Amino acid sequence: MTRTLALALLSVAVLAGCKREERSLRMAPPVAAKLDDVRLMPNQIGGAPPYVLAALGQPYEGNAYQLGLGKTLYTWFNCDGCHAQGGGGSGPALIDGWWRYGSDPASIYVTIRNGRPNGMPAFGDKLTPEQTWQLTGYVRTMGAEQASTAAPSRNDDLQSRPSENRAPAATSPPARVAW
Amino acid sequence: MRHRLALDLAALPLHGKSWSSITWWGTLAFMLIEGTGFALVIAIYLYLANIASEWPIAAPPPDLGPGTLLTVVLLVSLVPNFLVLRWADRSDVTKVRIALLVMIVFGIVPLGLRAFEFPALHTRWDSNAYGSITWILLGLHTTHLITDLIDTIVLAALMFTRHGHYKRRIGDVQDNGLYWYFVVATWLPIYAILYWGPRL
Amino acid sequence: MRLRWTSAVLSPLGCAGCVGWQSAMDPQGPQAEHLHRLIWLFTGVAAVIWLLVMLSLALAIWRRRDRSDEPVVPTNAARERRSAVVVFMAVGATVGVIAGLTLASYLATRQVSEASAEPLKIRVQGYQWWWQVSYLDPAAARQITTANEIHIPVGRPVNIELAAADVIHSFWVPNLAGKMDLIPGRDNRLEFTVARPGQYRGQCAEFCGLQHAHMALLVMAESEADFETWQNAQLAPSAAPDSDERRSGRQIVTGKACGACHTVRGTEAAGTIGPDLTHVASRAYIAAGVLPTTRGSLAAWVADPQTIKPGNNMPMVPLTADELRAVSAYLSALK
Amino acid sequence: MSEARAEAGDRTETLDRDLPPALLEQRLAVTWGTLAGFWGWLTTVDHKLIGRRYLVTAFVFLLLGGVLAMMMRLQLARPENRLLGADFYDQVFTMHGANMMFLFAVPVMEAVGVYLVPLMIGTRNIAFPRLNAFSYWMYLVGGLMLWTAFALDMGPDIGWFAYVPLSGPQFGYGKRSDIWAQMITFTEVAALAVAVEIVVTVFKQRAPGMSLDRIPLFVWAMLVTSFLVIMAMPAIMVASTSLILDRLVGTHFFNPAEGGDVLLWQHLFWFFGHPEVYIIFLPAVGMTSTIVTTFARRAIFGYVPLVLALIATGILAFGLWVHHMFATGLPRLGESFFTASSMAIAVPSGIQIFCWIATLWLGRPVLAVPLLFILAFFATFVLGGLTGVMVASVPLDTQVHDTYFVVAHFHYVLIGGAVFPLLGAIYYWFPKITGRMMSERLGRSAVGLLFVGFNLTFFPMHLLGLAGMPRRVYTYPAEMGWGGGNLFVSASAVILAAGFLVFFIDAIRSARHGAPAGDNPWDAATLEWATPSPPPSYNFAFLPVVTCANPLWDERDALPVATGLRVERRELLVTSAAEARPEARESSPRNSIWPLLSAIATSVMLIWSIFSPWAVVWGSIPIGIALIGWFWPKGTPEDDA
Repeated sequence: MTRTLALALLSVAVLAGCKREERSLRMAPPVAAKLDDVRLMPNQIGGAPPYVLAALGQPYEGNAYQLGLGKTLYTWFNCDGCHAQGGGGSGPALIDGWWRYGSDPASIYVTIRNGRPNGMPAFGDKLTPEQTWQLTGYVRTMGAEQASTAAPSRNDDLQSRPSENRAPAATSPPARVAW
Repeated sequence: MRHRLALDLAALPLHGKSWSSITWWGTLAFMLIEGTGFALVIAIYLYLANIASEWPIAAPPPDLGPGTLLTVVLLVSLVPNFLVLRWADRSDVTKVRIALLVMIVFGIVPLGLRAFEFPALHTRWDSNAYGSITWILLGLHTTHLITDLIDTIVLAALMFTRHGHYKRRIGDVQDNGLYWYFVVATWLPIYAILYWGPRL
Repeated sequence: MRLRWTSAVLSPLGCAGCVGWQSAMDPQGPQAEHLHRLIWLFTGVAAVIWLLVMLSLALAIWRRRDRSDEPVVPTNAARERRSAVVVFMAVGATVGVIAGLTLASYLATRQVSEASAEPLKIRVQGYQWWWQVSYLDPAAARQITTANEIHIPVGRPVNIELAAADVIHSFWVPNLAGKMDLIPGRDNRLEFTVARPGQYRGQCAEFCGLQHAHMALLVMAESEADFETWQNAQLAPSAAPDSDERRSGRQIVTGKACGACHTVRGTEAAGTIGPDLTHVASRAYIAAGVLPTTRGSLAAWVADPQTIKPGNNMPMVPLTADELRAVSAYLSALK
Repeated sequence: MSEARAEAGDRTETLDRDLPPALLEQRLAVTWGTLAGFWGWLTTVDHKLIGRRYLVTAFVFLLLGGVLAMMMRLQLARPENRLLGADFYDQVFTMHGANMMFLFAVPVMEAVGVYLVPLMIGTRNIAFPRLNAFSYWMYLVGGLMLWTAFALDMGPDIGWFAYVPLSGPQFGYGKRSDIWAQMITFTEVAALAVAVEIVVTVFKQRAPGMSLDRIPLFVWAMLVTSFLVIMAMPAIMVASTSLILDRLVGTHFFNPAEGGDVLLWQHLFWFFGHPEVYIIFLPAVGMTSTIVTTFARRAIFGYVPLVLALIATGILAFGLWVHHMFATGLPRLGESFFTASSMAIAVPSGIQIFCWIATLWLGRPVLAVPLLFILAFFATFVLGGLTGVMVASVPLDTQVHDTYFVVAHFHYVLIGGAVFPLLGAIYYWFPKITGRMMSERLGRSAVGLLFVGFNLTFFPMHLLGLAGMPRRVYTYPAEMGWGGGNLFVSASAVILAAGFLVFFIDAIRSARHGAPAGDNPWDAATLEWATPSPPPSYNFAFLPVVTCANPLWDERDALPVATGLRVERRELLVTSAAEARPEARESSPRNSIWPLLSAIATSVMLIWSIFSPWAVVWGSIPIGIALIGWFWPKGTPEDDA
């Protein structure tokens, strides 16, 4: 009885086949190369992401592992140096919902890859397209109105603001303010 | 296998009270579980305080007001609770009904005060480990206040129905009263450590 | 002698590694010696006790005391009493053995954790999934940073400061000492001495994620003189490329993604996320003990790190065949 | 008015002694029976049906866990094997550990207790039978949740011990860790519920005359185990809850940067984790004592020392959690203390071993399959205990900790120490549960295969560990020279698996076609054999009266029984805790659907709370409603008294 029940449930679940937790560790080079064909509008704001993303099932929007790696890259490449915890410093804030150069994935991808006027450096020569997309995906979770269940949680360091899985970040009170 | 009659039980009561009641022992067992839980959380508090360089971390000691008031209310509530148990023991249904209504009030008031206790901590669960442990400690006890309040309300309702007349209900009332003693008893060490610990 | 005995026992299992470069049964320093002796003491005692218990059990089963045909064996007070005495003595013996072993264990702890006068101070930091090794020389100029390979002089006590950069790891070189965890927020220390020159392999012993299996390190024990020369070689900046191929290799390493994570002292590559590559070719292995360092393995690693060590943090940087050749040529020259 | 009602109740009362035997059994069956069909299956509160359900489920999980083990052995059979990827292997070994500990070992022991304790102490149902039903549903959902997650590539990949920070908010990507933590909540709620039932059943429902010194040793073992559960499980629930909080709402219990501590997790986990071992082992001690008594054909030697040993083990179990943390660099003094206490626990174990051997020595051993399993247990468990003494030594442990030596050690303790007695117990009590005997012939081959296969599989792991092979590695380089040993182990694992297969085949076959057993096929001494096999829904037509430690041996001709219980309501006897003097004729709850509904509501809340903290608020409302429905009187004779 129990066994059949279990099997039934498992098979149903498998058929549902949601892969949000899948960890693809290696992307075939040809696919990885396609990740870079982003087409932007002439003004370099807004555009179409590569078709391959859809084929891959939008891993940089719903896959917790990819977003987690994105958060790691955000730390490793010292994005906080300018965007301090997404709150903004010498660079603009990333959690206030305002995007000078477009909030859609393609624009953000290009922003990271090519850089932007007034200080945003180009990371195209430091990050592979795959990494750039991971970072893009993570940056989009930072200011999200509604937290995705795949969004990363806090880091094991000093508490600065509620983590991405507790969005909306902009409206949450800064943690250190005593009530 | 064959057997011989050796004992006649026909004279025994149809329901056991306190020591002879199964639910009474069950309540005791659950108190042991939850007591262990409280003890562990307090142990975590002491552990974290012990490794911390400053305690409380990045916050003044909590305000004494609401917590102390709540403690007083809980201590006062022991009187009606005692009366409930006594009248239940005498199966005085009418008095038990009234006393239960009083106990409902004594269940609601602490919850109101508890709402002021959290801000009085001057920290948040996500500020640092001190905030986390204090909120959990308060939260854990709050859940006990809530569950016992609901239990009391349901029981009071039950006592006003025809079911109120059965001896079994008396047992339920006694178990509920016993559990309230536990809720108060667990609060005292928590109060001491939460409000006076940081002041030592 | 004991060693030969172990290997004799183990060889049928094809377990040649037991007496080898990552084994608790092949001690190469005083600390490991003490532990080795302790292991044998406990094993011996345990074996004797096990045999005694099994013997008495066998006797109990096969030597039938009771000949009666009663459905249940009647108990005989006198026999019960005699057995009680025996059981009581057995329990007493257990207590005695336990006390003895506890004492032995305590003494061993004391011997192993004796601190020495002025040890060589090294800081090992665990990363997912490699080891950063820094030599803490009071003179800042003489501080060396390398990865996955610890050179130490024979006979001089080494004091290793253990820290974790991300998750918990555990430092374990069984031929030299017991293991000690690297724990975020809590630095640990481990001290040991190597008696004989040689290569001793160690490996992370606390599950630390995807590539826990491929997080090895090598301890190179050598004479004071060799250690000196190694130190001076490491202090020098990276070797300048001596051919066009290597020159373009350096350009790629510094210009492309490599430099963002790796440092090659003497070039613009100053990343701090991955291992220091200044003298990468001087190490016996790359990728924390996965591949022996050759030009070929370097090329293979750069070309496709995720196939060789799936899940590790090195991305697959798109390179043309020529670029790859140049990079491997350059890296394999970083002696 | 209440008096009137009570009298009315009294007037209609029919006593068991007023009815002829046939009619009595008929009436009792009506009062205590379970409805036929699916509805009955959902609503039953019969401890035997629920215990059986628990048993079957636990053994299904054993089978699944075994499959995982074989997958791991396949992967490790040769160096640098790429059969299972690193990510999948991590999920597999985590699932194997979590599944075997939380979904097999603990529940299966409780299952045996739930089934046997009421029978052994001569009562009609377990205390809080509805809680019992609830606990099974919780356990089932917890298990299904874990395995569903695994099927979705969402299985936990953090080890069954889930050390932070690897399982924490920063490095435990996605929901995998939360699945693990919530599975803990499910299984611990179930375990705690059963523990409470068993404690109260043993304290208050023993047959009249069963004073403390007449309690069967298996019941003593389950009693101590239940107290261990009650004291130890809260620790892991606190731990897993704070882990979820760290991950979901950003608390800092385990974040060193904000005053938290990484080792706090290990303290909490092992404060539960070590007693856990004894929660699994002590019931096996009880089973061993029972089987040894029956097949040595004499009263157990050293009843009192054995009981004291059980209690001593239970207490000491809380004094040695730190010996899992000897490599974390804790202060030396503390470590020496924990070395001493860890070794001290060898003394009660010694007492048990010696008393069993003495019993066999003074008795007339009958080498039936259950006893054969116990002999296998002696050989393996003693060895496991001795390696346990080795890992209890701080310096020695720094060499073997987290190596295959430890893997070998705890499999010797858990399989040798717990699973062998368990299988012996299944062969022993199978006739009582199903009314049919298992096959002696298949049984013997099962013992042989299991014993040989087990030792060939796990003994070499000691050597691999000393040869430097760490645990939880998904592969190893060829030049390490571990290939031969691992291949040998993997091959032997097939023999072990074959042994389990034979056991399962025998169990399934015998359930249908086994030889009819009769009431007491082994001529055993304890009360569960004083009633038909399988026992009727009411367990005993007349509650037995106990006059000695081995009633069925010393009262051969006729078992003394008590009368005077009513038949039209579920009535059982409450007796005093120490002397078991009759105190009241208490009623026992009828079948109910509310435990299932409450379990569903609770499951929804727990799973939802992985994704949103608000689940705790909104999800609690249906739980409250379900519980009120559960406890609100239904006007049955059981409620009205």
